Amino acid sequence: MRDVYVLGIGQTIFGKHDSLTVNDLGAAAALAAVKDAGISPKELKVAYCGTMFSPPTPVQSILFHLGADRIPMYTVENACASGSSAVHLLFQEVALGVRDVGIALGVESLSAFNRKFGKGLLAIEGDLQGKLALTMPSFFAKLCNRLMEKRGATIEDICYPSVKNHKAGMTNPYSQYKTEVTVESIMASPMIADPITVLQCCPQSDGAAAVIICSEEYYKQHNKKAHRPPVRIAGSVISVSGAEDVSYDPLAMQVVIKGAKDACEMAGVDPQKDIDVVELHDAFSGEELAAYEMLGLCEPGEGVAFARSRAVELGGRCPVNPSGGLLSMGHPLGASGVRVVNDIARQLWGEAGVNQVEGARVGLAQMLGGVLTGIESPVVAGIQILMI
Amino acid sequence: MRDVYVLGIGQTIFGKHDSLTVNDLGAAAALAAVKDAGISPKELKVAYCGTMFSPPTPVQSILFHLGADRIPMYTVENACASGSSAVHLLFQEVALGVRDVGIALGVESLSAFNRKFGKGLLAIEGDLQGKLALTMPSFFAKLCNRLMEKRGATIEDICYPSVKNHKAGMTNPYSQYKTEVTVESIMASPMIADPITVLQCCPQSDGAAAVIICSEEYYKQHNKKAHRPPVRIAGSVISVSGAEDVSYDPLAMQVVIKGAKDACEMAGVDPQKDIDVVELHDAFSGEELAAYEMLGLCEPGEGVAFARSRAVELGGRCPVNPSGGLLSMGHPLGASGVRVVNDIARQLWGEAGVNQVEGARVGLAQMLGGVLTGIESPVVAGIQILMI
Amino acid sequence: MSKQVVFYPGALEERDGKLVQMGHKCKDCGKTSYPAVELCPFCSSENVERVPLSTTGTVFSYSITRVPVGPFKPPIIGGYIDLPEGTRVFGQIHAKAEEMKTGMKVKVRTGVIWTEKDGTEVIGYHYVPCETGSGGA
Amino acid sequence: MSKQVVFYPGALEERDGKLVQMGHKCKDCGKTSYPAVELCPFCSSENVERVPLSTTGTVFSYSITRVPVGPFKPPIIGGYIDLPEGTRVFGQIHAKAEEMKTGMKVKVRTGVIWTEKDGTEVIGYHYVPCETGSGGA
Ligand SMILES: [Zn+2]
Ligand SMILES: [Zn+2]
Repeated sequence: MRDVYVLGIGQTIFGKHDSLTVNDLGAAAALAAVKDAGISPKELKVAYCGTMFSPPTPVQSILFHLGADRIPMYTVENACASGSSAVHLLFQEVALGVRDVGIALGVESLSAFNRKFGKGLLAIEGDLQGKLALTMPSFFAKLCNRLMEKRGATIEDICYPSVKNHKAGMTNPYSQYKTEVTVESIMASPMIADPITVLQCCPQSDGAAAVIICSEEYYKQHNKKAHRPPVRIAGSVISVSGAEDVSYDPLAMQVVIKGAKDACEMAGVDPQKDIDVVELHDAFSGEELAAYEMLGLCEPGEGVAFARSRAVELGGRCPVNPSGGLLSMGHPLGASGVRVVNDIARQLWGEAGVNQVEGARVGLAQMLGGVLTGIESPVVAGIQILMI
Repeated sequence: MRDVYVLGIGQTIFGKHDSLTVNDLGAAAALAAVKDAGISPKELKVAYCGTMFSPPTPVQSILFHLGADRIPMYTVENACASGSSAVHLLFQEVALGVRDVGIALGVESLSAFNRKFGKGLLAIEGDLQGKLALTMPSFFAKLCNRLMEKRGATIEDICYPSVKNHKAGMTNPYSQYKTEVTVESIMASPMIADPITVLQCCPQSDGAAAVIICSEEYYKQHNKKAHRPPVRIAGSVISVSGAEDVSYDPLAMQVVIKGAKDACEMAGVDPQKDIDVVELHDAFSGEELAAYEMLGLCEPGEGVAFARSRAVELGGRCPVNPSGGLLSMGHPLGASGVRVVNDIARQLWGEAGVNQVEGARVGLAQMLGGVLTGIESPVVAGIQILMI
Repeated sequence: MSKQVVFYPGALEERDGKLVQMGHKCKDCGKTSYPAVELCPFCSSENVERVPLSTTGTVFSYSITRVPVGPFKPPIIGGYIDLPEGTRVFGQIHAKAEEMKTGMKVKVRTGVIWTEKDGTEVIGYHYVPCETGSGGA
Repeated sequence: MSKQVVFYPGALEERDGKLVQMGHKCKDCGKTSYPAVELCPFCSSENVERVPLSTTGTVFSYSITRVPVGPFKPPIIGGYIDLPEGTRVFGQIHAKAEEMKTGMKVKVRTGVIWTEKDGTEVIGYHYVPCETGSGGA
């Protein structure tokens, strides 16, 4: 395996882009990424695109807008980890020397999806649990209830990531929301599944993100931004769940714990000491609260205390979702896995503006996809570790 | 790159399986493949699945039916080359030493698709040409017209692959159709787009296919079928088209010509001499007729003469689609790219029964996807070369 | 008589005139899985036997959904039920919100869970609290 | 007056009171592309200029579809039209089937190509044969 670097990043503003197609969104992000990288689209040697609900062959249709063609291209789906999978497969090709430079895209238009299928809570089609009304909010409501029972979390603790992330999103130029929320306003918003209210859920979003990844040699020859410290993808893992029996604890999902552990070992970092910043899948406020310990940022069972210590805020030991996260940034499903990698690169380059984590040298990007237990509704986690 | 072998294959019968889900179909094919390989599903180290229209995360949902879990899994879409892309990415991982053994699946339920979206000719959503009523049959009708104008093809020549492939499909236990057709019955079937009639088009199908691919070392340790000559994947290419101007000739699609040339070079074979059997994307009878010369089986411009010499029939120089092809086998979109690889392996193992190509040592599997020209409707070709 | 279908193929079977949840018990690793699939999802064994699930269990975790989901009207109480054989099953629980408690004992009921527009009755299961002191079905 | 929309964003523009097909001419490689996209699809240059397409061209290839497609009723003649600037454009051709010939000259017409159920008129283009001897628009 050879070293792999981030050469450039790009994204659209996340939000409602009802008049833009998946191709428009993807092309805007890809164009921003090649410009950031300072290379011609003709330089790209391979392309991957993560998406869940786009029309067929989005990667080709998008890149043809830029004249990037006649190279291998693949569209990848892995639920909310679709973008992470695009990054991972590109990382793998570059690390193993198949290609020197390529692009990983992520794109989604939930507006287009809703026009086609009608709006509603997503459940896995044909799945036994989905047919009996298990939805993402109802699964995560169980997680929140368990956090309260087993970890002593209060409603304030459950709401805390949403408060923190909405605050961060206000100063992120790419984010969907620019509104602060409080525990009171969160709990006053409509109840979806006790205790999850609307303001504990990420919105439906349209958007795209793109990252250009290259070998060390290519980086040395083509990086024009000498002021940027070189950012390396030092760990990358796609982790999948398995069949679970009564011993399964959703507060200790092996798919996340093992995935994060493997990625940290690959990168040679200790998550409790070395990771300076995290961008993770906070589709629900309580999900973020449960993730701290699973990612190894603190000891098992200590996630709530970790949050209460304010370690996960700007200025804390390891700020989580300084971008605003899915809760405030928005969540165009296939795009988010690429967007979190971009936001970590931005932090390590010191280009995150008001939301900068001072002195960040190692960051972790995580996505979690699928409905979360049961034989037919598997989970997949995508984890990347970037470092300077 | 290390040598990569086919350890086992499996598939469902192709056809209408209205009561079976994508998970049922995929699990049946995967189970057949692990049984053919003689290994436990727990042995698999990575999985790819090609599909176009399945619900999210089919690969996990399918493999959990077999207890294959906690390994990296990816769903890949590349139009009709989705299955080819699954095979290619798995091939690449094994060849580069990332994993020793894995499974590539392809699955589609057009019955489920039609229940959801209504039946109709597929066009690329939002595409300028699609909005103006360019469909797959209308594109291939232009190709047929051009074959007649530029290559001197007659209606008999255009119908020939359909006659040949329906005949072959009669003796393939996995095929959708068991009916012989003639030029007369083909031309008496309803006209779709002159000169393409219904019996020149592949049917809509449900089905799945799976192939288990491994390293040489793994093959030596685990292959239990000593009577089978070891079949190696010697070449594998995913090729994508580019922007085209008036110089573009659909009878000389670079995406196919270059893809086949690259795959042959990778395998070290001369297509005119060395390739003994081909399985290709005959979604339309005329498409197969046009493909002979693009794949390099004969000189450019000589495809019609090559067909008339009966070189592409059983007993000829290089039988094409001895399985019955998409025309008679059926075409569950994402599954076909895996199915053609399986059929080539079957031929090289000498297990194709009545449809066996005697002494076959090298075979080529090809798929072509996308609507076929124009900036927004790109083409992708997947090509694999297998040899003993 | 209106047409009836099981909500999920193979999830229920008629035994002695009653609808029963049927899973797979693995003779190799001993685990019971539900719904039944081709091989044991835990150990990949083929050596599985079709068995009825226990009809009582305890609530591992639950949530109350306050918006409609598919054919179901809120409040929808959904929960993971732990069965004595070690299997965790998802199902709706027909109970009052205020009586719900993690760890409570529930028993299964089978029957029509919704009716399609064409009148087709969809057969499934749900759980109800065990009467205090009754200890289950 | 009913609402009007262009069938494909950016495909047509009003110029001097007439609807015109607008592409991109690349100042680097000289090629004209249609529909216009972010960069030159041939050479990836940003150095592109919005230009009207030629209004006449020759039929490179055509087909006649005998089944309905979306809002269009059969027979639907679709063809690739080669323009003098080297661009190949797909469009429908309003002509009699028997007069269709590869290499024939056609000219473009713009206007309503279908009407949505809500009355919205969808604006697009199609081609018609050039009158014999007229040589185009
Ligand atoms: Zn077992
Ligand atoms: Zn140019």
